[in-house]
Amino acid sequence: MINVSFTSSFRAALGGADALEMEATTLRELMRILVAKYPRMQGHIDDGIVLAINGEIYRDNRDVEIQDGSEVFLMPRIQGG
Amino acid sequence: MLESEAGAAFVLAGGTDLLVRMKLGHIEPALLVDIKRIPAMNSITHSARGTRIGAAVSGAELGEHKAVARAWPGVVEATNLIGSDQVQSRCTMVGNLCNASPAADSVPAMIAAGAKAVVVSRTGRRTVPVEKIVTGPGQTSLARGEVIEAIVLPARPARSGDAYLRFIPRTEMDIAVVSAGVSLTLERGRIKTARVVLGAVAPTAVLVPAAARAIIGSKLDEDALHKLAAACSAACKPIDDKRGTIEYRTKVAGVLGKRAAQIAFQRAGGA
Amino acid sequence: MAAVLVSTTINGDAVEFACPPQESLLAVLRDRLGLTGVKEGCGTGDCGACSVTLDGRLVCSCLVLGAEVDGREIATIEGMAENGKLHPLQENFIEHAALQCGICTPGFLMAAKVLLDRNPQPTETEIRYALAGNLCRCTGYDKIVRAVQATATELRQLEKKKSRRKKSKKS
Amino acid sequence: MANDPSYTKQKLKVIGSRVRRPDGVDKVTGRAKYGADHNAPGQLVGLFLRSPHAHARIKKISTARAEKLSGVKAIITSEDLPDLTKGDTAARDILENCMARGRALYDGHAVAAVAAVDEQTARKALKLIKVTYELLPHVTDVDEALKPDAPVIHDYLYTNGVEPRPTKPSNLYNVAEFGHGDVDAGFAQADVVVEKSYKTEQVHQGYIEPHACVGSVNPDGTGELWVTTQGHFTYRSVCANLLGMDIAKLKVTSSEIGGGFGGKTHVWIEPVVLALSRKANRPVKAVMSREEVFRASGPASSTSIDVKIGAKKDGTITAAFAALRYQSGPFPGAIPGMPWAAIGAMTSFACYNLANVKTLGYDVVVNRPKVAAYRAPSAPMIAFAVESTMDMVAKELGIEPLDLRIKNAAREGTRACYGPVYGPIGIGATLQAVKNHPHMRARLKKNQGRGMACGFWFNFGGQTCADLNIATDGSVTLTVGTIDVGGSRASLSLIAAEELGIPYKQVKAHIGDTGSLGHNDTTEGSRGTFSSGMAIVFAARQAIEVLRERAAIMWEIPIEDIIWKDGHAKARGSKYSRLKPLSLADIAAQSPSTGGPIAGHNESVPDNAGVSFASHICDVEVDPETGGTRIIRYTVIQDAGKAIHPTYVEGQMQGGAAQGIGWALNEEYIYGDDGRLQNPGFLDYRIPVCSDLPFIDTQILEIPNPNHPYGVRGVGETSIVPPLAAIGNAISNAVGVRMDHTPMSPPRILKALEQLHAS
Repeated sequence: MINVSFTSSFRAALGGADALEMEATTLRELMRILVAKYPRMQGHIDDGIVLAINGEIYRDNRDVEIQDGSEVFLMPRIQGG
Repeated sequence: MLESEAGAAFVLAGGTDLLVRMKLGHIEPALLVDIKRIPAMNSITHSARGTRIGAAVSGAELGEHKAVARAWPGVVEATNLIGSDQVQSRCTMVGNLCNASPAADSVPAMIAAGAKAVVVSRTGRRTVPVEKIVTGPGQTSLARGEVIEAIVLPARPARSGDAYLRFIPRTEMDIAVVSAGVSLTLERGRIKTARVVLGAVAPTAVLVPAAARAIIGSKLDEDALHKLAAACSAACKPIDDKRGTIEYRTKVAGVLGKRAAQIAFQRAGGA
Repeated sequence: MAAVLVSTTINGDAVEFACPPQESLLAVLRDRLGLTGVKEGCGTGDCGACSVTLDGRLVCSCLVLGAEVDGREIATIEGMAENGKLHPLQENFIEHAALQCGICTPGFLMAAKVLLDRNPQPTETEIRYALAGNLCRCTGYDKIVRAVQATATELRQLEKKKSRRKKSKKS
Repeated sequence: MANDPSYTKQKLKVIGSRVRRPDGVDKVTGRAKYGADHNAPGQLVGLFLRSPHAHARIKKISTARAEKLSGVKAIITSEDLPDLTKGDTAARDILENCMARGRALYDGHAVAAVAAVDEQTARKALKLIKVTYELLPHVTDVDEALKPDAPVIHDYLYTNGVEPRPTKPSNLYNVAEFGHGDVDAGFAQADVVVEKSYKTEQVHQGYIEPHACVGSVNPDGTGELWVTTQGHFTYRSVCANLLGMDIAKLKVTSSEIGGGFGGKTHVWIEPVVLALSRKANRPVKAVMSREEVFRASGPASSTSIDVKIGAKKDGTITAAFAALRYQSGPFPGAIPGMPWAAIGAMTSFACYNLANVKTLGYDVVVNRPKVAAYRAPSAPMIAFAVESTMDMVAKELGIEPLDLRIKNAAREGTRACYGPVYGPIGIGATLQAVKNHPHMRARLKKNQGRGMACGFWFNFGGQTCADLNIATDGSVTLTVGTIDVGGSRASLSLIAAEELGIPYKQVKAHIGDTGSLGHNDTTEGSRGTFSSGMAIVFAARQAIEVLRERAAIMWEIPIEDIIWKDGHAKARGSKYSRLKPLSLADIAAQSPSTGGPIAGHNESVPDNAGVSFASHICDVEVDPETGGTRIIRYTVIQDAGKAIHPTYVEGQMQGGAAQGIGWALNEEYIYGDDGRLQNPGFLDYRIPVCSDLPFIDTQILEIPNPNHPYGVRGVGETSIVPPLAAIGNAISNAVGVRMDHTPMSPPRILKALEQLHAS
């Protein structure tokens, strides 16, 4: 089981939730399950999102393995200068 | 040539303002007359009777003339404040004057010094106090076909000093937000004559006789300085623009007037 | 206005060119003579990237007309290294990482050279004011000033050695 | 092992040494070729006609007279640039920003472009183009744009991120919220609550090299673009998409880049130059004037920010709140889901360990140029507000500002204000370093004051692709797709040398054009040395595999018996004692007969560039009669991870600090009531000059990034974040006025002093 939390801005797409418990082994799988359950999340994903596993930020890589008990955090994509 | 050109005709001395205006597309000269190779405009003569600085003499050349720098440290410093070292190699006092910016650095110092411009044309030569040259931003009293050949500084009595200060936000490369030039002569420790001039606080540099009166006869004590600052601030008719506010210019004009007077006083040997 | 024919000396070589009378020396150097080491950052004399010397004096080549340089001597960054050997300033700019992006570097080197030619022992403040006409946005100037200081020290030591050698020859 | 990014704790031999950069000689002799230094045979000169109005309908553009002028070869308006963006709103905005479509949206917005045989002709042609404008009401201030009676710039923009969806369009195009806990409960627990509003004016990256390019499109649909850019691969795809070209048929070469700082991450003139070239069937060169750079490239946002912080008497912060209003020019931010205020909101309280925190980012359109990234984009403004307020809280509590920060500093396990939980981070270490720094104990004179402040930035990895090729003499060529703005060729060469076990001088790094490598993301987010460095590590490891294979062939022994150590293939075991180790050069020399060229490649998406923290200390002297402020002393302390090339890391820290100092004291876009930019030049847009600054002391803390073999973190951006507040705090300590508006220019400081004395 992994604990998935979200940036406040995604709340509306999640029907008000800001944390969920989910089963997934990779970020790709997690996102697939998430969109199946909450189709409005697709809009945020299209705009660009970043995932953090236990605080480590993955901007692009989606094949990262998620260990059981991890916290995954979803937030919007960021850019730098 | 300058007289007969039908289009826009300009005199090119250092070019540090003119070329910028050309680059920005503000002017499109039909005729440019380069005066840098005219010997009379290219030299400095300095004697007990006074100083003559040719119109094409660069700021750097003026700064290197030790005798002039000793006699008129304020005028020379003011001229040396125009731009960077790169600009100093080219810029001239007369160019600074004829560009007719209210913020020109050398102008308040020249006016304080009682400098005169030698104006020549095909028909003759006249000598005009510097404060009569600029009539407004970008405007001069020179007639078509007239050019300034040189600036003349009067003979310097003993116990005299001058100074020029400007405020800029950075330490270099800025146009003065406010400036002040002071020239004075002492007699038995007291100020006998003085001229106080402010820059960037009105359409032209302004001579402030009230500020001079505030310190004449004094040993530049606190009271005199206070009155001088008040007179300076009172003489300001500035504008709000990208470089400063009315409020700021008015206040700082007094501060700079005071500080410039102190330096000039010290240079004159005042205690 | 018709083109002006100009004969001048650039980095020690006689050069002739023709240019419209209103064309800047910067445009002549870069576009007519291929000396693109002279950079344009502003075109209005505010950044110093186009610094060259004209008869030994430091100028912004954007504030000089090509037509003005007839019979004069110009030096640009392209002439600073002599006989394949970098000038000590160039060496020290590399050594002290006085450049990041490098666009302002030619202008700084010209300004620093003029400074050291006139004042072999400048203070930090003198260096900073002498270079104030050159903008750098990458370095915060720290390593540029240090590179100039290091060069000044190096050149003074070199000068000492030379004069010692001269003395020993005399005696 | 091969592509494992984990920190190895290996002892490093060449990394960390201060070698000379490989492009140094080119750059001190004037040989290096920048954007404007390239010419193509038969090239034309391209110039732009720009709107003098902040907001106007373009009723008509007549180009007929200009077209008839001898020497004019092409004129482009939006009619020549059909919209091929197929609903991609970000791409559509880029297209519209490159060339106005029906409306001019800011002073400087391009409305037409000309290609002619020379500059004089092009200039004449611009004057002959007649544009009929109908003026529309405009708004340039972020707060004004939010007022109910403000002119609405786009009738199609509805606020995103609020429920329910608004019924009317407005200039507020996005609201984002971040945080955790319950701030209301937190403020209720506080003994002291400080609230303050701030404004920061718009600033520009101020790179010395203007945008410049040479574009050439052939009738067969192929093309080339030589350009100064931070991301030639991105420029390629954006230009190709906008012009309907195949991406692979456009070759983009990045010139040497004369500074970017985020401003060269987006296209401005390039698609139009290619369109001119296509129309004229000749190469076209265009170089922006400095005035155009200021008016029509991408400065940073101006902002308006409210901050509220509550704390207990012991200094524990119980709640923190910030509302950020950032303008992004006439279009939404570059990344649709992540506009500028939202990024600022995420960074806001990232330095602190907070139980209750909430931030709101309001993104706003105005009639100013389209905002682009500027070094740690959006972070310096909110750091100014938060770190100023922190000092006010400390003052209320009677605690040293440094101690308040130490007490509340984020640490491993802290939930960041933007959401995730931190791994090992360096904010605590930088604050301790401040505490121990001699600068903190140096004596101050009259009218002098000392301030300190903290800053945070994310750092990114991104798509990366690199080649490593070994020549037959054993010298090594690196080809990377990130650009070199500040010595990255040197640091990447050091990494290759370290991994291969060879001297630095044996390696030469090049920046590849888009034809020589796969896609590389733009060089932004402090990613150059981090991500290309990672790709080089993996490429080198791949090359080492090949070198071992070749040694096995040469020795005719199994590859398993060969190890790579200190730049040599060594046979393991006593039975091979007769085999003298083979150097890289030995193996390379035999490569033609052992299987051909030896190379390593890597395509990857390195993530986890490691967040980075900095603390700055600043001493100022304020002239109380003029409000003039001088920086007397400045110290930057930053967690840089492992410094590959310490000199260039210091350079990044010093450069960022200097930009922050300019932002704090003098830099600002000044708009008139007419909506026109009044200071589009280096004379009145006042970046620091050499005589304005002291030496900038640096202290690099090397807290290894666990997700990089050598522990490297991004270093380029964080240093611009703390200076605004450090200087504001120093001014407050010098003369007693709390500045809430940048730049803290002399008129603003003098006014504040007068108000202080009046009260």
